[in-house]
Amino acid sequence: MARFTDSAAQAVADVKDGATVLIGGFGAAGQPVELIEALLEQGSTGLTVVNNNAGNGEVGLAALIGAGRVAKMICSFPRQSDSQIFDAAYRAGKVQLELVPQGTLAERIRAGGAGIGGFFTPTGYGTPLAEGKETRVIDGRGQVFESPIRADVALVKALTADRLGNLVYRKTARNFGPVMAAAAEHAIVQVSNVVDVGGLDPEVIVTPGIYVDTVVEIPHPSAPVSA
Amino acid sequence: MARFTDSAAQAVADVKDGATVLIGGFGAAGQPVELIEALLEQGSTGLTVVNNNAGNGEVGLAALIGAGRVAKMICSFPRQSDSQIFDAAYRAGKVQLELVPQGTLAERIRAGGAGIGGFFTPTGYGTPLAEGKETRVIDGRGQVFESPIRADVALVKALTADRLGNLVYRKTARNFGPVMAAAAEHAIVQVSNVVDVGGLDPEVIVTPGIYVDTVVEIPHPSAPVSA
Amino acid sequence: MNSTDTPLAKADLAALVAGDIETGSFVNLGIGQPTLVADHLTPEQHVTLHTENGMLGMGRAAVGDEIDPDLINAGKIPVVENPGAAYFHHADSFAMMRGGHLDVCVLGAFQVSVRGDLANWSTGAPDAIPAVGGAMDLAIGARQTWVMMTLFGKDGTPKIVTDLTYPATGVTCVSRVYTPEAVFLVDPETGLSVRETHGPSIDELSERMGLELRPT
Amino acid sequence: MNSTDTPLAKADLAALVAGDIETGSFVNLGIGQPTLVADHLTPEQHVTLHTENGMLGMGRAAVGDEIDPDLINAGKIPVVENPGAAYFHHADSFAMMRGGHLDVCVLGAFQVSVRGDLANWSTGAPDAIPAVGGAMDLAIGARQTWVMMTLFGKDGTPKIVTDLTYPATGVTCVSRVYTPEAVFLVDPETGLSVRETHGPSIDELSERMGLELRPT
Repeated sequence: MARFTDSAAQAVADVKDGATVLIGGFGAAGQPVELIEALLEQGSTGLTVVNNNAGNGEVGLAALIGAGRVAKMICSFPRQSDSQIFDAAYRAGKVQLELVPQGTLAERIRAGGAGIGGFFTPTGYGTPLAEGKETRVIDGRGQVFESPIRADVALVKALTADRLGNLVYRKTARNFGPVMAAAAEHAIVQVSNVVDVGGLDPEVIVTPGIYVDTVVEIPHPSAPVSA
Repeated sequence: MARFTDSAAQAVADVKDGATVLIGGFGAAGQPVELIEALLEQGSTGLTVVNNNAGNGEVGLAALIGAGRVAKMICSFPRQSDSQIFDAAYRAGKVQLELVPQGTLAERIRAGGAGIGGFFTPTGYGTPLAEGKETRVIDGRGQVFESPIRADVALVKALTADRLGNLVYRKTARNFGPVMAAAAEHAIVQVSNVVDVGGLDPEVIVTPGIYVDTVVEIPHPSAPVSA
Repeated sequence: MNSTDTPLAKADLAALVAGDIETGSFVNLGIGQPTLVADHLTPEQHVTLHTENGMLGMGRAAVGDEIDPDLINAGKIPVVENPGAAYFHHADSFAMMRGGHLDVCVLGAFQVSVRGDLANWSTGAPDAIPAVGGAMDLAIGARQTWVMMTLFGKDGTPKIVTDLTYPATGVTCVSRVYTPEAVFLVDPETGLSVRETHGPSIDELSERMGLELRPT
Repeated sequence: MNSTDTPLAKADLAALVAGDIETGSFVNLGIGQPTLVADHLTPEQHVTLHTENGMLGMGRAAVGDEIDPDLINAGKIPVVENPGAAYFHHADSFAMMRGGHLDVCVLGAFQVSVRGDLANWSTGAPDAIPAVGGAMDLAIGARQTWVMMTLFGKDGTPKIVTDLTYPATGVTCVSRVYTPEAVFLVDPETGLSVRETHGPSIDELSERMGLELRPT
């Protein structure tokens, strides 16, 4: 059952060294800025971080990488115009990279939460990203075997939670949030507001509270990093 | 782009002999009664039908089976107290049965719509339903390989469509509808009402119109068969 | 070890199961005897019920005007919606199940093996039309699968066995077996043990069941 | 065969692509040059744009007060929402793509092979940090994958090739290539052909590209 706090620091207090951490967001939208900052303060290290990107600018995930806390990134698009911190850490051999096509990344996380042992996808067949992976031709189409991603922790941003932890999101800020919350042992969600039980229509809940462990109310989240 | 009609007969007019037809509903909830009746009238034969059950009583899917129009059922729970029509047809060798665990059935249909070539699931491992199937131990857990289900046609019942075919459902009548609409070449949906574009909140749409081919407005659907 | 002098009545067994469910749990109650457990859950337990046809926050059976054909449980019985409920489609519902997000699933059974193998979907009768429903998904999905059943068949045959004779629903999936005469725990390492008895002693049970039994 | 005397300007090429999209299509426009296509779609075409970060019914770029950090496209540019839009999560969005539900995806490219293999994610430079994003999903997902690109690199090297020299994004996935000088069709059976030219003749193109070319 979801716990509630107004302290991002308290929400991330139990993240262990070596943990796998799913971080939601695509660009600015859905980026759990306060939770990432709290994780930076918290000090755990040797993390495997799963995010679409690998940080940009100097704050948030980039700062986490810059502080030497990330041993491995699993992402689809690390290289950006302002990904200099990841770029430097990667070139210096300080962080490993597992590059995954974006849709395969989303599906692997979905499989993790859904108890699927692995799946075949046509994405990446015949490309360098299929090298070393099992492939199979199914119904005339080349396919690549991909494994689920599960994690110890997810950091997700949603719009509203009710007191059972049911969540709704806002526009394209939904992105990876629902699949990440489901794929983590401990899903930590920052929301702009919390409503009473019954305050969300059961037909419109996107993430049922069963997937949510900790909710942090942050009424006015920071303007997120822009890309 | 979705076409609109108020004729269930017109909606199902193009179903071909030998087609695979997904039929939504779990018990009474979400059962597209008028569409099934129209398919019965329409006359196509040699059908493979995918539904959670295999008909009950004397009407709807049971009547379709009774009329000798179904060559094969793919379902999880054919045997019920009032499944006498299927039972007789099956015992007489007139209809084939592919029995699939309910969650595997839903996931196979989901895979069909999602372009997944197949997946491993722990469901059914070590049971008679895994016989003849590829199995694999993944992370210490026995798993069974399952293939996607795609279909020519889906018959689905939803609550409301907008003029782009975006759908919302009602309570547990949602059940198989969203995955079936996505897994069919031609998704035919009966709804209780149609609203203008903009009449559904973009945050609450369950089935985007991209999955919907034909919408039939049936303002007062029949009381469905009860189980 | 808890104990009573006589085997538990159905309602008492359901109350025992209900009392063992931890506060705040998410639970699926299988069709049949397990549905009785719901009657014994207290509001203070904050237990959320899942029904695999696409709902969390399932309430009690609907009566009178509450009956709504669009709101049913996995047994196709009309139910009501509790505050804070959520609806989702069938694939999402079984993803929730298969992904290990439910704390407990309580099922009926024909047989359970000493290793926790479960048989509850088919008697294997040669002329039977097979039907599995969600049984195999439920058996392996929850963090804990508990069985509620009579310990002996009508002919006195024990239903906890060394090896299943009925077709399996799932292997090494059951962690507890609640019966009128005793509650059994199944540990993946150490096997079957008896947590409590009601009526017969462990020695008596051992003899009737033809199994070596030990207390937990 | 349609033809003009000179190669098409970028805007004219985008208009040509837009005009080829059938009424009522669902379309994904890749980052870069393909985004120009949106400017040439007419309301009468009823084209619905998909953005893989979770939206159907994406509108034009947002300006001024319309800018909302929660409403961006795959290029991370703020956009507006068209009436009838729908939001969904990333796995559902790529399921929509991978499942073949989009009619057309228009992508930029480094190279396309005569069999429709696509290279658009990596130049294979040894010191480059690899990044793929949604390129591989987009390449193989839509019913038709169209490429918009210059036909020749800055050094004059043709970008339609017998075999890719850059790392592949997808194999046998491209069905059309729109370039300023010509529109090429790629048929899985019969291979590459020229639908129309703008400027050079087929023979001239054939010579510059070092490929046997034929009209469609």
